[in-house]
Amino acid sequence: MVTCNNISLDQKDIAIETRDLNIYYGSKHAIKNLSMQIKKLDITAFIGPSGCGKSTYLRALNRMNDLIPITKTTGKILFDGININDKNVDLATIRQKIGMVWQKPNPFNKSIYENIVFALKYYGIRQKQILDEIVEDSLRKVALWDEVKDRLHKSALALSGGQQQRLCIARAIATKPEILLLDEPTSALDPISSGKIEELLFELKQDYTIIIVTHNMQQAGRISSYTAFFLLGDLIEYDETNVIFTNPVVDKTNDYIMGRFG
Amino acid sequence: MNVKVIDKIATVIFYTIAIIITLILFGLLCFILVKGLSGISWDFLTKPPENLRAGGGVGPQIFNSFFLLLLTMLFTIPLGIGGGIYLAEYSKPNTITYAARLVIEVLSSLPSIVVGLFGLLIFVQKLGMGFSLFSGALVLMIFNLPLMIRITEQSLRAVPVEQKEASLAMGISHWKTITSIMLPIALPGIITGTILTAGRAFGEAAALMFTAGMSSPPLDFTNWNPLAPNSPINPFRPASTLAVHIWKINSEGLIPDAAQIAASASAVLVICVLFFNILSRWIGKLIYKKFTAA
Amino acid sequence: MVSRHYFDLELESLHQDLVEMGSKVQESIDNAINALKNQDVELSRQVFKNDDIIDELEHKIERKCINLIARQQPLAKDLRSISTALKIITDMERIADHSADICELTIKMADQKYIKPLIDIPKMAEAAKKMVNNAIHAYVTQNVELAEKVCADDDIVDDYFVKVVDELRELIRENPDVVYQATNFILVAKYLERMGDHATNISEWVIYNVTGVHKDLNHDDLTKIKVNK
Amino acid sequence: MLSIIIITVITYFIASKGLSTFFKNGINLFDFLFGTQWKPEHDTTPLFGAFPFIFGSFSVTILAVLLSTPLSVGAAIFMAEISPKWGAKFLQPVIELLIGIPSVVYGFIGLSIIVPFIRNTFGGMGFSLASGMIVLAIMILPTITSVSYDALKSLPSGLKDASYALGATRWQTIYRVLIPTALPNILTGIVLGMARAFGEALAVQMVIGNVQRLPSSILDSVSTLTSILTLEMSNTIAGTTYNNALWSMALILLLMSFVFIMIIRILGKGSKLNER
Repeated sequence: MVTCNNISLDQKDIAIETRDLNIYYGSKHAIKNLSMQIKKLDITAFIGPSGCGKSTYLRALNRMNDLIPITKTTGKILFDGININDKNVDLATIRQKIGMVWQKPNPFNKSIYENIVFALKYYGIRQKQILDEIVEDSLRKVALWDEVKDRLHKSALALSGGQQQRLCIARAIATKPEILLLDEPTSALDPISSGKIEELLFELKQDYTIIIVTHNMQQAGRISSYTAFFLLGDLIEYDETNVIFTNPVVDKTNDYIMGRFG
Repeated sequence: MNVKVIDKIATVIFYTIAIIITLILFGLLCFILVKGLSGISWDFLTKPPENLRAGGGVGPQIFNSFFLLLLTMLFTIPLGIGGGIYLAEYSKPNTITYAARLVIEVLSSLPSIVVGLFGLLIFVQKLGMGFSLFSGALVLMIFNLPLMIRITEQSLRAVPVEQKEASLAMGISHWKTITSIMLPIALPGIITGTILTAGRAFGEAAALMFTAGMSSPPLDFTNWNPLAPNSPINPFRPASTLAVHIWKINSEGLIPDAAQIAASASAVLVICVLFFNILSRWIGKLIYKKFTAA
Repeated sequence: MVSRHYFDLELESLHQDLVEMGSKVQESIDNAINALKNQDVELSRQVFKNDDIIDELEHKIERKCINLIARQQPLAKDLRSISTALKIITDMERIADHSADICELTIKMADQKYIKPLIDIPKMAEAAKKMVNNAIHAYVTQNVELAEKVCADDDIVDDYFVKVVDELRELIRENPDVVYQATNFILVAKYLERMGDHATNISEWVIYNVTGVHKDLNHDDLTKIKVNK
Repeated sequence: MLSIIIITVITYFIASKGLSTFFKNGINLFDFLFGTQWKPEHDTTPLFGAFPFIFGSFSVTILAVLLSTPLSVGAAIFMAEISPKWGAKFLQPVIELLIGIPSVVYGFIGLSIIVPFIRNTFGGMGFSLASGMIVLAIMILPTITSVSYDALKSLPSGLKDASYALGATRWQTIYRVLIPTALPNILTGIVLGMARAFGEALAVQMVIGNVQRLPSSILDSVSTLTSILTLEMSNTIAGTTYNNALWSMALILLLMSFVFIMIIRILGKGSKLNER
């Protein structure tokens, strides 16, 4: 298997690092011996055809695969000097620091306000003033504040798809995470809303490390600085997005980028 | 024959079938209501039944039906929801879970008379509860538990997985996720299902004949001591429900106006069941609206 | 859907690179002419150095354009902007090359006394430089009128070229000893004339960028060329 | 967990009671299952031939299913394919209401309408196999209809479109494409209906006449396992052979419902295999 991982970062630039990660999904070897470093405060995109393992890997980064009993994960995922993949790790802390946004906007069946403060309250923040501040701050960051400030206590489900997705991002950043994991965050949205989200991510990368899984190769090209191409559980090529999109080293990457994948 | 002609004929046949079924239901409803409503009066609804003479009422039976329903639901709802949560969220895909599912399926398709006979054997005879509301409620619980578990499980499973993941991904515990995020979403389904279950319990007779008994002691509605034998709220007294009463007067036929009383009692029963049905739709819609309203 | 914000930022930086390259090219022409007039070898060498920088700039802009095309899939106006940039950097680079070519001749003739004082060549250089300046300015301001004026000005440079060549022919006929310098000056004139052509090309692309229509305003009417007896 | 215990206890107790007929009271299993004489209270030679009841149960169930299936599958097709608008608006609530009506009410209606109708039209008592069949058919109709409807609804819509696109008429599409594909699930509905019919006690007991012998025509009165249990259980004394024989019948009912579940499981597996 020809593979090429050209990204080697200084320790201070690494947001999260994976070493010899293997993920098994039942009898399927979903991620094979993966080692990669992800740059801090930047956007890294995972691309590849369906079933290549990119989403599985993403979900491993905040242990969401624990929900699927038949998955088994071995190897190390280093974040803030600890191995996330350790059995004894406090999941709540990890997930608080590594937020996630899904393909389909999934606001809770609650008001806009409640959506954002739900986790905060769970973590014991009770003072209304602090909660109000975080709500406003988070909504401003996702450019939603002006659209919803007059109906904070109305149901979040009444928002449009694009607004819902921005709310989900706001909800994820309300707990002040360091990393945001996005699993195809725009594939359920119309082009205009997708554009807004992309632009938003571009702004957010100043404060957060963003890892995005996308089926939409063009999207990866537009917003990411680094791109990793996965195929059948292998990391085929990982490099700066410019390189991946103009001069990939591995033929398979080339074929995929050119849309010649059979 | 031309395929198009066959197609036309088939269509006509399907329409006929649909009309027949609708007519059957309306026939049934009209028959019961027309025949029954004439016999319904305040007296009928409150007076105790007569054994040999005409003019008896079904007051105690109506009370018994509702009281039994209350008792049953008291057992069924917590156990059913608990079981549903366990199966939907905590069970691992292993042999025990598989067996539990199979058993629930079997249990839900047991003939009610078999469940009733079991109740007779265990609660009435072995555990010495005698013919009592309590035995009846336990039997109805066995009868309804599988349905309740299944409804809860299905409602929880119908909660979009994204909702659950969103909550867990923020580090919120599984139990908190279930109670704060998933149950509210599953609630309309659970409530609708519960009311339908209640309707089923309300009309059940075969399982109760041998457990709650086929007769009621004279009740004194002023006696609220739950231990007195003639107190209406004593759960350990025998009690015939509306459905059992209908069966009894029809098969024994000792009273001269049996047919009229049966018709009226049936009407009351059907009205109650219809009421449950409409209530469940209404509540379902209401909750749905409340959750999705802007 | 293009993430405009990011794309606009990239386009802006591309723009700045082009302006930088333009000013370097103008500097090259200026220096080449001054070096020729003053027989300044040092300045000539500086032009060579400048040419290397310009080549590098060209590559940098080229990469930026290719990355933008690969990653942003620009369409319509965006696509025209980027393809225009790709085309005009080639012309600019050629202009800088011609400046370097002139300097090469300057160095070759550095220790010779010129056969005559330079009169028309500096004027022609001035006109060509003006064209290049205007073309770059037209790109920066997206000014179609200015671009059209550049194309019209090409005739002035062409007229100078005919005039200078005729004059140099006359000199050779009078005194064949001057043939070495005279042919060199003819080459200088040709380079300047080519600069004008490249400036015209740039202007044509500017017009294309704004209007979407590519008009060929460069070539002289070839049917009018007559046999010279 | 609780339900496992419940089912085990149910099976254990009913089995122990039911089997004691054969072990304690020394009744031959074969005689019980296939004996046609039921004279439990005969002084000298009591006979415990349960065959008339077993036969009654099976015959009334099968007849009811035969009567009900065309109607209910037809109704399901009507709702799913012919007129979804009317189906959803009208027929579906009707079906749901029919499910909700208690079985004693069905029995009472059978008693007041169907029995007199049969008596007046065909003669005889009116309490007959035919009455039981009609009452049960109406009772299981909503069960079969709703399961079949779900089965038809859950078919991928591409299937139907493909058939229409090939120029098939609606009937051809239904008959050749939709029904065969949904068949395992429709069969599941039918088996569920059968299970319900087989276990139904009161409604049947009220209209079927309860004569303890083999019928010669469908206008004859019969008894079923459930009807005899309903009537006799409270009249017998626990521990007697008579009483134990009744428990044996309850055991048969229990085992039959296991059988129905097995069939449904097998059908379910079949339909999953088809999907692959």
